[in-house]
Amino acid sequence: MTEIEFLNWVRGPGFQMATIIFVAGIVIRIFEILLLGRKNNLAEAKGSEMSSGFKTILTRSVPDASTFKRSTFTIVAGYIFHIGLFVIIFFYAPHILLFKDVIGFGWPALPTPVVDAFAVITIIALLAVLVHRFNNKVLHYLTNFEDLLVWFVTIAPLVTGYIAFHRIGMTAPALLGLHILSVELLMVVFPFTKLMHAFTLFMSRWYNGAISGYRGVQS
Amino acid sequence: MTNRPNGKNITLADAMRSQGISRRSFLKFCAATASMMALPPAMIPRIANALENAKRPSVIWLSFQECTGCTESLTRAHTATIENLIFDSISLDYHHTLQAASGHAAEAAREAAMEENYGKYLLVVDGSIPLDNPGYSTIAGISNYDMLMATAKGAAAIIAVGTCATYGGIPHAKPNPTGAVSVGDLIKDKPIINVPGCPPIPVVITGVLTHYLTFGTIPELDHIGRPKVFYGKSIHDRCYRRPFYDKGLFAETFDDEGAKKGWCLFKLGCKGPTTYNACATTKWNNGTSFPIEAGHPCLGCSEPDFWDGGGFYKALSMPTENISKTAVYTAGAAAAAGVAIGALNRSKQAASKKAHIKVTVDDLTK
Amino acid sequence: MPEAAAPQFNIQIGNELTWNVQPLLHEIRHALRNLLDSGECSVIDLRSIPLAPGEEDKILSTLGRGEVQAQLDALGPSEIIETQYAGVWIVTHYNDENNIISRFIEITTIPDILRSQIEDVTAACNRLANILTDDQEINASSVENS
Amino acid sequence: MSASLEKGINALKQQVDSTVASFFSSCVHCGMCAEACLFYTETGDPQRTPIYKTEPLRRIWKSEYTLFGRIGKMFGLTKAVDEKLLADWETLVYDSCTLCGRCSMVCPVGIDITLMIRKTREGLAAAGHAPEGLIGATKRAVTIGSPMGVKLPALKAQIAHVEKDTGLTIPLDVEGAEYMLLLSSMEIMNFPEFIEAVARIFKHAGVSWTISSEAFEATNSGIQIGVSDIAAELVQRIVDAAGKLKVKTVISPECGHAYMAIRWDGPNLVGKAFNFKVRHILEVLDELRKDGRLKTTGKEEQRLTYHDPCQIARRGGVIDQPRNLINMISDNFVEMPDTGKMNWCCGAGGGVSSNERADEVRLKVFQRKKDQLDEVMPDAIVSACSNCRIHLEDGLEAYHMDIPLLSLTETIAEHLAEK
Repeated sequence: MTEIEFLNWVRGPGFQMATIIFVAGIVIRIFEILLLGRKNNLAEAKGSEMSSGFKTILTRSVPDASTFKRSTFTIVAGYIFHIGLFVIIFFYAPHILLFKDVIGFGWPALPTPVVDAFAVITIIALLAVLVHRFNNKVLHYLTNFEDLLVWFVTIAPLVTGYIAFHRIGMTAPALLGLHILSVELLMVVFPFTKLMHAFTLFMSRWYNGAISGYRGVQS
Repeated sequence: MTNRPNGKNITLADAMRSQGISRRSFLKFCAATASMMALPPAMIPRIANALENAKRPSVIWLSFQECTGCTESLTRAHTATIENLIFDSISLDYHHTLQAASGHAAEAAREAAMEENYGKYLLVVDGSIPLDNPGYSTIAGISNYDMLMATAKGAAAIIAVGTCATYGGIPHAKPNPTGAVSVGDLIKDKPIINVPGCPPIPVVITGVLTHYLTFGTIPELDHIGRPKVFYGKSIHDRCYRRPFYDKGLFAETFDDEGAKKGWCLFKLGCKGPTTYNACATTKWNNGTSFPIEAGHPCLGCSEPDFWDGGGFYKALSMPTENISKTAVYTAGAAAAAGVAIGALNRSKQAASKKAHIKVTVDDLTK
Repeated sequence: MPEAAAPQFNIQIGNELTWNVQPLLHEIRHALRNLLDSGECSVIDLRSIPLAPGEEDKILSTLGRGEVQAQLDALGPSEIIETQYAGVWIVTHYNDENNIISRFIEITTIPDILRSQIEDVTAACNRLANILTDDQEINASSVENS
Repeated sequence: MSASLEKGINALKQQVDSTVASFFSSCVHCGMCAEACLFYTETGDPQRTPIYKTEPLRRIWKSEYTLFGRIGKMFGLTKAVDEKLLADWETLVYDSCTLCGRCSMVCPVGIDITLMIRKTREGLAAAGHAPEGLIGATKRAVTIGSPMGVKLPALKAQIAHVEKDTGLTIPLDVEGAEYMLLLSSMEIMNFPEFIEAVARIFKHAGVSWTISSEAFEATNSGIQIGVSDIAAELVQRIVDAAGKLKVKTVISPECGHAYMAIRWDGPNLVGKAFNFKVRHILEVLDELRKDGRLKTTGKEEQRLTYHDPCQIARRGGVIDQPRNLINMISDNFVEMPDTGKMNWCCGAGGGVSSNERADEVRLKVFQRKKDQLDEVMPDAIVSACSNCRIHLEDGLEAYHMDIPLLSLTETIAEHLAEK
């Protein structure tokens, strides 16, 4: 297989297969979760589930002061790499082209050097997160294979994307192909791992807020 | 092509001298040749020295499934004088487009040249070879495959010219109806120089020929058999519009402000980032311009399978298949599957409730 | 003397597209220094540099024209000029159809191609000698005939 | 598989619903819940990370309710729940968690970890992996009617005492009263002053109230041990008594989990909405204050702080009321750092105080409360949960701190204005 054949494969059948697994996996998992349903709460309500649930979806993004103090690294590094990923995925011009091709519309991109800087910062943050995962007692204890796999499939597209843009090491089609392949790996792994939190986060925050809000506490 | 000496053992310099070409002219020729071969000017004396002693080889040129664009390109090479010199210095014994002889006489010439120069002649091939049915392309009743294999046997080296000969090219494009393959797919025991492009830049063809004539060796090749000196850098890396790419300034359409300002053509499908060729420096039409300079994205014609990259105007970051359709159908099917799995889960939930035996205080201690 | 074929169609010739000019001029300055210090000559092949539309013109106009302009007639014309910066030469080779086939910037006291080549001098010497011999023979024969 | 293990696994299967599924799907192993849990912060033991305590339930969810887990199960790749796992997790689920709910407040993806630990207890209890102490308390609650073994005669004796001391009447089994007061055994045995205080305040405010002789116990060991069947049985007693006496509102006393049991879990346990309201005593008092029926006089001079009982504040929603009431009687009220819904647990809730095995760790983690108190250096601590109160007293003693503990209801009663 030549590099161009490889590139054509990852842009074509490879991407298609990854999309099928990604979309099917996510849809099935969301159905799987929501269709389990939950019992009606029979206790007299003290607050609204709806509004409190939606409020928590937003407010849970901002930790309270003492939590921030206790988990500063996790929060700061977490914020950095999440924002970084968001910017890189959604505001890099070639990526927007991909979205435009798939969903039919695009939006303005950020200047490439800005995205490039985000990539560097995000990679550093993710590396720091890994180091922290091994150095922190709790994280070290909790860490399992899935955590490492997810870390790998998250940083891989960043690293391959960065070297593909800067054309380091290999020939360009190989680098670009590798980058797209690493994204496909991420898409394939996504529905079966904690990466699902990108979607289920909204449900669980809502449930958390609803459970609490029903009792009159904004969680 | 008049007045050329007929002996095969005279050198190129002899040939030139016999035409009354001065040493100064020869030096000029060497300088132009160095430039053409993309060699540093410091190499000029070495080229002069090599050309002094270069022998005049026999060249057999075979054309298979091709459009003659490569030959057209070559014969329109801008450095006309120099080309003449080079062609004067080789013995082009068979080229069915350019030769005067035809029919059996032509084939006889080929066979004679092969016999006479067995093991020493240079074989140039353009066009791909159909394998599905030998009848798809024949010359004088000989299938392309047979002719290639027979002619390659006695060749010192093979130059595959054009993307068809190097990687299958357009005939090889999906669904490849003729089962077209490249020269390299068939011949494994001879040095092959791939000179891809649709067509290749004329001076690149002559540059490679000249290199072989000059040094009698194969130039340094990349991993898919292309001379590094011409194909070592991508269009993107040498593109004068590269700084716009780096800044993220793109033309969105062919007639917007960005296009007028000469911004990067990535979004319009430019394959420059994944295409290795000399267009950005050597340029086309007497060094006038190249596609990107003319405002059109690079098609990637010097790369394998360039016809199957999802469309010339589809950016490299776009998938080549219809992903939105895939996603919608998948989501639909998955929703159905999700409902089924959800029902399964619910029945399991219900079963566990049914299986529930009331826990009493006596159950607490085992 | 054929004029350098000016680009007929350019998308844009503007300041933004001339990022190769400055580095090239710096390279020439270094080469000049080198020529002074060690007598070493340098040659830059303008065809090996990815130039944007208009950049070559800009380089040429910056270097300008100096005192020497020479023309060859060897396999088509060639133009050799010394720029306004002594020691910086521009050598442009054309083919029979007056198309540029290569263009070099040479940093040297005199481009080699301007010198008479030993081989040519030898040939010239022989040729002259031959002519003289022929003349003698002609004269001799005419003497004989007369 | 033993019958008890099967029962436990079935109980866990019953616990999985869409909340559990979305919670487990969302966990990213960030470890922030550990920093919210005093059992981790004060011991530094990573096993005590809240989400880790839910492992048995997670395994059931994964292997039974996810497509991938089910496929994995077919190939023997999904980890199973076995006897050993449940035995190993017993101390994590019962001894190292007070169901205080603080982790649920900080989880960045919004997992209600506490809810899931509570659900995990269902499985462990059904499989026979509940701690001795809690089993004993639960048995007493079911058979005798009170986890501490308090019987009706004991209550009657205390009532007689109070009536004699104050000259007030404590109404017992008065049909048609507006309020029916529940009591915790702790209050009957250790803090009878509470009964007196309520009697005085209600007389002051002119409230019609009663205590049921059939269901006076407010605590619910079924909730703590995690057996819904038993919890429902205990709730049903109250529902029956309230129905019999035709009261409009049942009052939960100064006890954290009692409020959770009757106010929030109660109707869901018995499977029917109540035809009466349930209020915490502080809610009732604050209502009276708002209506102008509760008037106080004089202020406490000492520097007061308020310890929010987890089940009343964070998990129960009674946060502003105690502050309104304290402000009636104090100009010198200070909040501890991390207060209200972010307060730190005393370390003895969720059945930990009934579990002797956890005595050592519950005193160790009291360090967290001590640090909080050291920040504000109060002269006295006000609270509204007898269980917190007992444990705070234990803790203060163990840490050689001399800070008195006050019941908010009792303190209000002391400041009642003369009419």
